[in-house]
Amino acid sequence: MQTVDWVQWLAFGILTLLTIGSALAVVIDRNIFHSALWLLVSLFGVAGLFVMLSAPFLAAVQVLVYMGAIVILIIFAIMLTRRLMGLTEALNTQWWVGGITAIVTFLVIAFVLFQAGQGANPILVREPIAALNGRGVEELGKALVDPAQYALPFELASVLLTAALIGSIVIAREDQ
Amino acid sequence: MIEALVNLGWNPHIATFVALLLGVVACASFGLIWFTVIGLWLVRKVAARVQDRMGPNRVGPFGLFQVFADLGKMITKEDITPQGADKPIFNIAPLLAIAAVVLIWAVMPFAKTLIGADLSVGALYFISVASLGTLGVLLAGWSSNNKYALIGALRAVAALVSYEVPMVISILVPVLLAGTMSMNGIVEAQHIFYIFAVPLSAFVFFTSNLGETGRAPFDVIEAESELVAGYNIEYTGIKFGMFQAAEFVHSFTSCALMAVLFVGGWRGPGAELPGLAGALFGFIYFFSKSMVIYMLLLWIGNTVPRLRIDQMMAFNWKFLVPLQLVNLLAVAFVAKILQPNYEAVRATAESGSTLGNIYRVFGPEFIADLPRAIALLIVNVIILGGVGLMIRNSIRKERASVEANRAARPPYLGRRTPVEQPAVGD
Amino acid sequence: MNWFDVNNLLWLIPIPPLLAFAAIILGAGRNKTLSHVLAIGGIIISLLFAWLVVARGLAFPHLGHADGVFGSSITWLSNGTNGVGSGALRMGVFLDPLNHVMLFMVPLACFLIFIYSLGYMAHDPRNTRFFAYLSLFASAMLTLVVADNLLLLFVGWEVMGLCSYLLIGFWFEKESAYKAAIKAFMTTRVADVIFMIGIAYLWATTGTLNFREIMFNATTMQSLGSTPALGGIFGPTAAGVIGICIVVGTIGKSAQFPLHIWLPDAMEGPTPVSAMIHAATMVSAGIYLIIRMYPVLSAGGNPAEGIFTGPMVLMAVVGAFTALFAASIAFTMNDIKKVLAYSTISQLGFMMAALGIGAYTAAFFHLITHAFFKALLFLGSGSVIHAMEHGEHLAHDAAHGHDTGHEAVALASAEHGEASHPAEHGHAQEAHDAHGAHQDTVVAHSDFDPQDMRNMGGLFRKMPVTTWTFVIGGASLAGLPLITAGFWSKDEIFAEAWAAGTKNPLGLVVLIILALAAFCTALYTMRQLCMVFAGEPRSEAARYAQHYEPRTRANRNVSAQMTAPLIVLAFFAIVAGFGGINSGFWGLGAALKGIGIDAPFGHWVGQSLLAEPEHIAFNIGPVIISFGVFILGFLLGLELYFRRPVIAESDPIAEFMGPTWYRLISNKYYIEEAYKRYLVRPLTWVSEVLTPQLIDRGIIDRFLNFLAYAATQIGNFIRAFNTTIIDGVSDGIPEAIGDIARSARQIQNGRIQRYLLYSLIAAVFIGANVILVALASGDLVRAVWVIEALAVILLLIFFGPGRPAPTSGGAD
Amino acid sequence: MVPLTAFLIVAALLFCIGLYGALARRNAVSILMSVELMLNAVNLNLVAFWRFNTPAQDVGSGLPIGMSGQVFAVFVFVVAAAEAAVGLALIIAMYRSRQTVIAESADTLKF
Repeated sequence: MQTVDWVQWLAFGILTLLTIGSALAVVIDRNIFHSALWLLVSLFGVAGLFVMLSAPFLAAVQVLVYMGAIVILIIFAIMLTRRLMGLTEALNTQWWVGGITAIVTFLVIAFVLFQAGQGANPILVREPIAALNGRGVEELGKALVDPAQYALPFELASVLLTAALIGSIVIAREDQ
Repeated sequence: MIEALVNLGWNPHIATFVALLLGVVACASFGLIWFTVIGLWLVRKVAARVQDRMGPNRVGPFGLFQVFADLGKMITKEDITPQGADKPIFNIAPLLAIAAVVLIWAVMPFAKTLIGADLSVGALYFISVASLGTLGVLLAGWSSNNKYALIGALRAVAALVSYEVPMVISILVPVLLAGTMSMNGIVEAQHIFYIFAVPLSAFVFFTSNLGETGRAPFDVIEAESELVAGYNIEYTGIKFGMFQAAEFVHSFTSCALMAVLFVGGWRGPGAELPGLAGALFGFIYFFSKSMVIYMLLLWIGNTVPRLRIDQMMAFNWKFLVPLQLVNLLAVAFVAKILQPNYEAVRATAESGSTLGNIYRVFGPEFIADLPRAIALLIVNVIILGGVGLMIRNSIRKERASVEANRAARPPYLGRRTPVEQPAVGD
Repeated sequence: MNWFDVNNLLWLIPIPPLLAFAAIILGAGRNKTLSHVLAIGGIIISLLFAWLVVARGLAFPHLGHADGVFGSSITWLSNGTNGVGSGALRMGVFLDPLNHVMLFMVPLACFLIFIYSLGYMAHDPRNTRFFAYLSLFASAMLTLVVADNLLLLFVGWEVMGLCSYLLIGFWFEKESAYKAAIKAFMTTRVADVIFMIGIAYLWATTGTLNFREIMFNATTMQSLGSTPALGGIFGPTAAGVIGICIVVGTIGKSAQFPLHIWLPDAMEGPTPVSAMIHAATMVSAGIYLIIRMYPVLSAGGNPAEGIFTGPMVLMAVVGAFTALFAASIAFTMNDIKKVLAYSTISQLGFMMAALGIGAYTAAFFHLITHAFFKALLFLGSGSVIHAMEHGEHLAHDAAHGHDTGHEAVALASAEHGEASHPAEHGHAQEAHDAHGAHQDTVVAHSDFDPQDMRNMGGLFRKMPVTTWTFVIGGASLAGLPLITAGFWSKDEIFAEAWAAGTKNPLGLVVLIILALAAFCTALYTMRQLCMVFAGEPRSEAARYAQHYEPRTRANRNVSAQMTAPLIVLAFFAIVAGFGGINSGFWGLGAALKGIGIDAPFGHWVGQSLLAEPEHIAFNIGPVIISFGVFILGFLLGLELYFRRPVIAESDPIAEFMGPTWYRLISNKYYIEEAYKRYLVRPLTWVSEVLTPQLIDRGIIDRFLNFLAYAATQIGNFIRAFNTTIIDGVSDGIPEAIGDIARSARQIQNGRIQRYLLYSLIAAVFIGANVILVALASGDLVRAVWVIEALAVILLLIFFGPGRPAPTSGGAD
Repeated sequence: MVPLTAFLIVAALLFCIGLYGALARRNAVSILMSVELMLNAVNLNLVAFWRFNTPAQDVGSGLPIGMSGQVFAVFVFVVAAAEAAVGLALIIAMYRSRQTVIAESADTLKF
């Protein structure tokens, strides 16, 4: 087992670097269009992590929904409001407090994780099962439409999407 | 191959990775290379024949090497990056465009054993990968720092995103019938080709692919005769060539997908044989099917007049999407009620009775699928009839209103400028 | 699958009106007939389903016992394990005797009001929308009734709140209407938030929100009643805190004392709405909730022994007080609907107080009878108003020298044209300008108020059906002995209070206050009846008041649509009482027992509880009280009002009470003024005057000025010795103080990111402290807290040196 | 296999970067992108917990595997899509009425 571990670590490292690095670029890059592209890369990294976690369906959906739809939507919005793309100042006055807050938040989370790891919290040290035998997608589909599980929230989600669709059209429509 | 590498002492993960990589690269580059060599030639030849010309006939036998001449021209042209362009993005965009197309070939089943990677979410994979192509177009248009490019890109993206909707819904139909998203699984489930069971879905898929790949009659994105080139106006040399190649390969890819999803991919007599023979048979079937569909595409592309962008959008949102939604509902309904019972039919076939012998002649799976396919076909025909009636009525109504307008309108309103009435009296 | 199984049928009960709502909103457009068909069809189907369920339930003798409950549920939000009681939220419906009875009453009341609305709203241009809202409301109410858990009940509860808002403000062209709508919505929201906290706490404590799982589980109830709440800091038990939260929710919804102010204003809505929402169903939903949650409210106490829990005492006090308080206001009101509104508040107070002293079945009994007779009264008053408007119109025409015949009407409308009668009731065209409201338009061309009882009188000759049904309703409200439903249910409450009074003085107090309130009830009912129906007409409108033209018979079906529901309701306003007669009652009880009717209501509803409440024996005392208060009130009312015209300034009751009291009461005890004065104005003052002017300018600026001045003086004085040091101090201190002042203002700068930052800092802060408390020793914690306090001050200073806020565009 | 904690740390980092972006960027579109990052971090957490805490005996048997983690991730996708659509519509509406997409300049809601 030890022999293969480093490969996984390598893949994990690359994906993490991709994700975190480009996420940083998203919030740092002054050019908002580049920000959006970095967001794309970051989301791609997360999709890779999903694959590592044996959730290929989610990875595909991530690519489809986020990269194919949401980022394109964002880019559209940037273009539609592009008169302001040449902003000189990307950050507001409270950026450093925000930074400190973010760092402190991270430290708190890391501290909690560390504490839990010290105490050998059973949730954190449990080994994953070897393989899902390719049953993941099928089971996910069943769980979503099983009345005993998530059928109702699933239907509600579709209602939410419809509402969001109509709502955004109404909001963004030019007044007649 | 994986086993062989592991036996050589390789790390199994790396072995898997390398094997997959090799498979994917081989499959993907095959599509690209084959197409650029023969496909382009074919495109020109067919276009020429339709237009009563000769087509390429100078370079090589029958002009076959014309492609290489073109390629040479592309490569040797000056590679310009405009000064105001966003350089990294400008350079990445063509790569993204071509990668989006090429990556689809990774899950394309050439034969039963010949597939780059048989993902369990194959259908979803190619949808999501294809959506990257949209991004390439958008980036190209934006990074060129040219308003024509940007407008072209926005128009192209609007069209691509719109036509993705009916395409995805029509892909759901084979996925639904096969019960899997794996491409090979879909092929294997087609004991009766889906095009016979659900011709409407096949039609919608084909049509939306025309829009998706920007072929006539949906080629307003490119519309060479009307527009400056559109989103790739600032591109030259090999980068322009990459866009061109991406577009050409995409259209063939869509035909191959059509073959896989609706016409049974590599299925055909002898394709199930073990080893190389089966692979060869499967390969041949797959390509002949793809080519037939591709010829259809070229035929349409060279004969049908171009639509306006608003007509194109209306056709998508007001016709294709509702039609395919209704179709999907109907198919889901029928598929739920009539689930093929393979075991029972197989058992009958094994039993040796007369019926069983008849079953064996046609193949038990075929027989088991038959009721569902017939029901689906009937449903499709009914939907088609309904749609036809609606279209007829709407055409009639429109005609009537046009007539009424014409009758009601005073004649002078028809003229460009109202005739000035001569002053009367003083 | 048997669709007509009770388990499935229950799900279907709320669906048809909901579908009708969607269909009307989406499809009906302005088509009145279609919307009527859809709405009435929806409610009829619901009614059929509900009564089918009621019939099935009656056939099941042990409905409500541990094994005898119908219903089914599905997982709403799974937490991975999907069993019952695993903490997963489940949505479901069920049937026990409590909602069994409600299922009889609610759809019936809704149905009758729908029918009534056909006539009443016949000429409103926004007719379709009205029926859509009504349908949505009916659906929500039915959802609330069939719900088997608090969450679904809360969903129905909130949707009803929304409908109430929409319907009160239905004639939103009137300023008073939309203000009343907002008032109702905001007031109930205050209570709902607290209610929601109660729900969350209940779920956190028991892990389920299902009524049966909580209340039919002795261990859960035991632990709820004995666990100290919130770590034992505040004293009461978990059940106590939850109970108080729920009672507060009811106080808002059922318009009890501190939050009662919205209900009288809600009379701005169309009268059917007042009848339906603000009498029969929605405000009853609040009482239904506390009846439903009664086991939790009483957990830890023993009402049968006179041991009351915190929530019960709260209910008893608030309820009894409200009952008397609202009843006393009611007899100074001159608006026919406001009298009824205050009467509703008062009667709800009766129920609340009854629950507070453990009178579970009596409260529910009164809820049902009250729903019938109050709906009757409201619909009757609507009928009167309708007739008065019509009468006003006819009088108007008569005054112009025409006959009151059809011809005259036609002439009048031709003469004045559409402009002068934009949406005249009875002859309305589709009005496109704002005036859809008929009251409104009548007011528009004269100052006449069709709802003012001082303008009425003598109506019994004009509208006999309305009069008789109204009298029945009024008698029931006042508690006319032996015949009316109101008497029996009120008597039941008195009996329970009497019984409780023997064990706990609280019961006695409640008894006395309620008796006084009942006296007031009889009095103001007599006043209303006399003023509206007796005597001679006191205005032209009253003289001409009628529903339709006797000569032309136009609008005859309008009249029928409005009076038919009255007759049905009048029937129930009498008959409903015989379900709860104590078998010990002289003669009558025994006779009924003889034919097999032995207070079936109490026995039936009692089965909803784990331990069925014991039925109190017959006692002569409360009966005497019931008789006494009614007769007293009746006689006094007769003496004061019968055949006496009431003119604005000399209401007999005013002479009777003395001017001071009259003024106090007729101004509703100045509650609203008190709210304005002690809540709204101080807040406005703080934000408008205190902060900017007093603190900023008055204190800080002056302080700064003073400091600066003093420092300058001192500086001048010492400059001779050392200019540099002193100058530094005298500039520095005022600047520092000014910075702090500005920093405090910067806290609210309207920027979303800044607010996000505050909340995040707070979250991190709390999280860090939680970890700290969990890990560190006491001394360290205290030390860190001091540091944190300093850090907060420093942070405040940080926000100071920001740009001064822009002064343009009003106050900052 | 890479342990759960590693994934959680990555998710926490991603979340905090998004947090910083939401707090510090001026452009409303940037803030929206940062929120997307945070949602992705949440998704990563959900999937990681799902992967490491699915009871092993469920996989072998024919019984349904608990899919709560993935299901919730799907719902997060839905919410993210809805949020992006509505958020961007709001930004465009704001741009149309006030000619700006700077979050700070939308500060009239303070009275």
